[in-house]
Amino acid sequence: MSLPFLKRDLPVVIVCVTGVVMIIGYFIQAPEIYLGDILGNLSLIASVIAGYATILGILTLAIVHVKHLSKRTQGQWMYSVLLLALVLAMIGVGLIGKIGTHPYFMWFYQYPLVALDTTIYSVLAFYIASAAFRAFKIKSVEGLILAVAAVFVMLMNAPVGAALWGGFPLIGRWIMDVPNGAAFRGFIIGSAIGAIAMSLRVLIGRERGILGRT
Amino acid sequence: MAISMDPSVWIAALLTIFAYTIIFKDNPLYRIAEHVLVGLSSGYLFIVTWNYVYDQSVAPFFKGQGLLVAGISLVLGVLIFTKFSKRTTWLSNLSIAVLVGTATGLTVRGYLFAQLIDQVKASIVPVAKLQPLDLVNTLLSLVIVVCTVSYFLFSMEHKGTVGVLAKIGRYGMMAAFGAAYGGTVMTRLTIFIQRAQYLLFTWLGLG
Amino acid sequence: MSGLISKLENVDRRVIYFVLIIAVVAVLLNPIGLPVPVTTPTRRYHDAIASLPRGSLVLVGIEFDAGALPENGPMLEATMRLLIKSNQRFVLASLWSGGPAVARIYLDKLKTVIDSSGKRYGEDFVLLPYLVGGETAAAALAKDLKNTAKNDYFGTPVTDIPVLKNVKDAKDFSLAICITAGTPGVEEYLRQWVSPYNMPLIAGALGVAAPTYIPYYNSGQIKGMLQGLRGAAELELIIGAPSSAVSSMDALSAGHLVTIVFIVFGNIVFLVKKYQPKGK
Amino acid sequence: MKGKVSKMRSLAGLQAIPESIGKAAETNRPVHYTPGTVGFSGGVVGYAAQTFAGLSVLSHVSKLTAKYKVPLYVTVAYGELIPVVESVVRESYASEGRADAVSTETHVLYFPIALSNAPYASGVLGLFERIKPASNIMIGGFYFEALAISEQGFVQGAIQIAGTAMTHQIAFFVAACDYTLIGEEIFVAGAIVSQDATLLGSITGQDLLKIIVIAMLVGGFILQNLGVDFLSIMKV
Repeated sequence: MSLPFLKRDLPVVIVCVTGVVMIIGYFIQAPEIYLGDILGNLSLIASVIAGYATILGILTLAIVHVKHLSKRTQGQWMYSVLLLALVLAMIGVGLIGKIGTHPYFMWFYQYPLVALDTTIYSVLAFYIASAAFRAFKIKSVEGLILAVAAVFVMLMNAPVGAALWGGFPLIGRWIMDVPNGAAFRGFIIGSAIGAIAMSLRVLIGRERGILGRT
Repeated sequence: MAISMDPSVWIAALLTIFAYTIIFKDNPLYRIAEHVLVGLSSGYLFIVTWNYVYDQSVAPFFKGQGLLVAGISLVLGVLIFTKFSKRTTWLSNLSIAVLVGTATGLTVRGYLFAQLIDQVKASIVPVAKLQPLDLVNTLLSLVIVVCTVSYFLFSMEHKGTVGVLAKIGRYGMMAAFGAAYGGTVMTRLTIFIQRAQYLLFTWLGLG
Repeated sequence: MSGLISKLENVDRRVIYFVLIIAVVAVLLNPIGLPVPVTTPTRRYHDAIASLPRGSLVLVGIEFDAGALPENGPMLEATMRLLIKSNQRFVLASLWSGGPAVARIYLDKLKTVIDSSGKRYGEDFVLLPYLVGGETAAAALAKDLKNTAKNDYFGTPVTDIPVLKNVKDAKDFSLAICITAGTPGVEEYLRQWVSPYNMPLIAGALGVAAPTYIPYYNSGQIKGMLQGLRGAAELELIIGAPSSAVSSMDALSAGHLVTIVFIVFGNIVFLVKKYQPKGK
Repeated sequence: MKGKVSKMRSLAGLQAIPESIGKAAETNRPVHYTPGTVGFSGGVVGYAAQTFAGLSVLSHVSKLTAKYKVPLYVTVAYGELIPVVESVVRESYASEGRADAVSTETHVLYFPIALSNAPYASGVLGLFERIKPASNIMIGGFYFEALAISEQGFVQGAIQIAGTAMTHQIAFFVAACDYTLIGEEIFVAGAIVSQDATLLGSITGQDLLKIIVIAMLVGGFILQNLGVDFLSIMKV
């Protein structure tokens, strides 16, 4: 086998074979063929590869910050020190005893990590208000529909809606059930067809970019 | 109640405030919060991931069980790191190919059945026993589903009949997006309220 | 005049943030106590549990972790209270690595309720360990529970646990409950429990996800649903145990009102500007 | 089929990409791109196709940034995307004859997803404050960071083009971005910009399938209500 074959075509062949096995395995459920085992193992191998890739990612991140540190990038390097120190601290306490069970590890998880994680999440409470202020201007029929649907559903969700007028929850519920339910159904059908077609193009090696080829 | 004396609560509370400052402007406090979050998360992720890959691809060699699968996983896993050298980087493509192939197979399965076929089936409703209002809603839903699917026709311009259907489909989607937006406000506020309760009650001891 | 209007139209987003903070904090410190009417999906969620014959076996899927505690946690708490109150037996299972830890938080919190009801761990309910593998694990659990989870969370072999004695597969359950923050969650249960075994399913969904589950609710694949913290508050009220969800409701109303007021305000300014006579 | 390229309906979001990168070149500010936060496997069954869509548009975007000599920042949330994105970018720059610019003008940054997507979101929020992108393009599967990043992009004054098939998130892109690719549109975007006859042919195939689905919806509904048990025919 020539090197160009290995470099360019072997990955495509691997994609095709593993993909086809995964799909066929779903349709053929005969115990005598043992596809079940192959499927399970293939998923397992893929998840382990993804695991190693995660470690690669963390390594890449660390390299970026080590570079900042060695170049003393202005306005950044001291934050890089903080970051690298915490990565090492977390890994250090994580490796003590049975992996990931040490009280210090749990403390890092429970206090700083969960606090920051949920705070970043909750920042959306602000962004959702400012984006609504900007986006729900009734500039067109579409804008009107968007804004009206949003307001009625908000007034359905918040107890204050029913307190203001009993009709809010009823109309909000109708919007949820009928236009929302139906349009998302159409949206899902379209996306499913698109995703399946995209996947088939990947399987036959026609889709650019996936294996880094343009 | 009085202000908390627990240093852990203080750290969590201060980091919470640091992180919130991003909504006003970038500043050193947010940068601290950001780097603490990314740093701790990376460390946490490393530990959780290492635990998993060790169990699946290294430990079997000590136990002498499942060597084939573990061996393949280990080799393909380690190949990922060849991307650091320009000459060997093509090797990492082999591992990626296994990931892509498996994911593609799962995608076809997942979308074909759970999404496509089930959603079509759910639109076909017997109407004989429905109340008049439900009948109207059922028919309206069918119309919106059909119009939304027509919106996604790409090989024809949205003109004539297709244009009208696509327009209705777009209106339907705008109602859906508005509803989804409005429905999300609750979840976002909930988490903010929970953080506010932490600051007001757990930390400052008010109320 | 027009200068003022453009200023209002481009009001600094930070003003919005500031008003939102003030409104929520003020109401948290001084609750109003607005009524919370019960909606049909919540009522049906409640009825699905309460109408089971006593002693039925129920699967409770805890498909979320610490990040979703503010919203999913109160749902789980109220659901467990209801299961205990209506004398059902239940199995707590999780496809999320953080799920069992969450379950323990609530088992501890409800300890006095459980003890006073005379329910016993192992005899009336059990906690399974984290089941690795997402959808595959959901399928395996439905097909052969005892081979999928060989031990309970505390390491006791499942064959020694009385509540699981006669359990073989999904057919031995009367109801499945999925309280979820995403995937794996409702869709996995639909594919692996509802479609193959015709299992009645009820769900607790984040407010953000609830709209996307509406098609399943309408088609009857989901029998009842708690939608966001509001749904949890309604359930707390039906079973007469108001707790954290109910106490957040006023702040939730205040936050929604601020958002709506800004949308309306933005439109008024926009329309005034549009129809303002041009020129000086 | 060869030679005859099917004509496709134009997508405003796609047409805006060159314009927004052009603006970045004029104002001397960078472009930010993300292929979403679901990865290949780290996400969930079925979402990988959205990452494929993101990568296929990336190949178009990176050719443009190479051509206009605009710095490109690509942020990813899964390790397995690092080698893939790097090689897409490398090949795009090579095809524009600017292979030497890859190491100076392009940056592939990884921010982890651990307990939730918050570390990724916070990383990108911070990055935006520092690089002030003129163009922010996001195509793929997204979670809550969809709104966080696009609101931050708005504050920084970026032209924003975003697309996803995630039912939970598309509404935020519609509200906060200048141009959106809705649902299935992301899966055809790469094919349309490539103008490759085979890929365009497959879009025509998608359309055919949709017409069949519409026929099944309407026909099935009528048949079912005329007493023919269409639903049981559909049981597979």
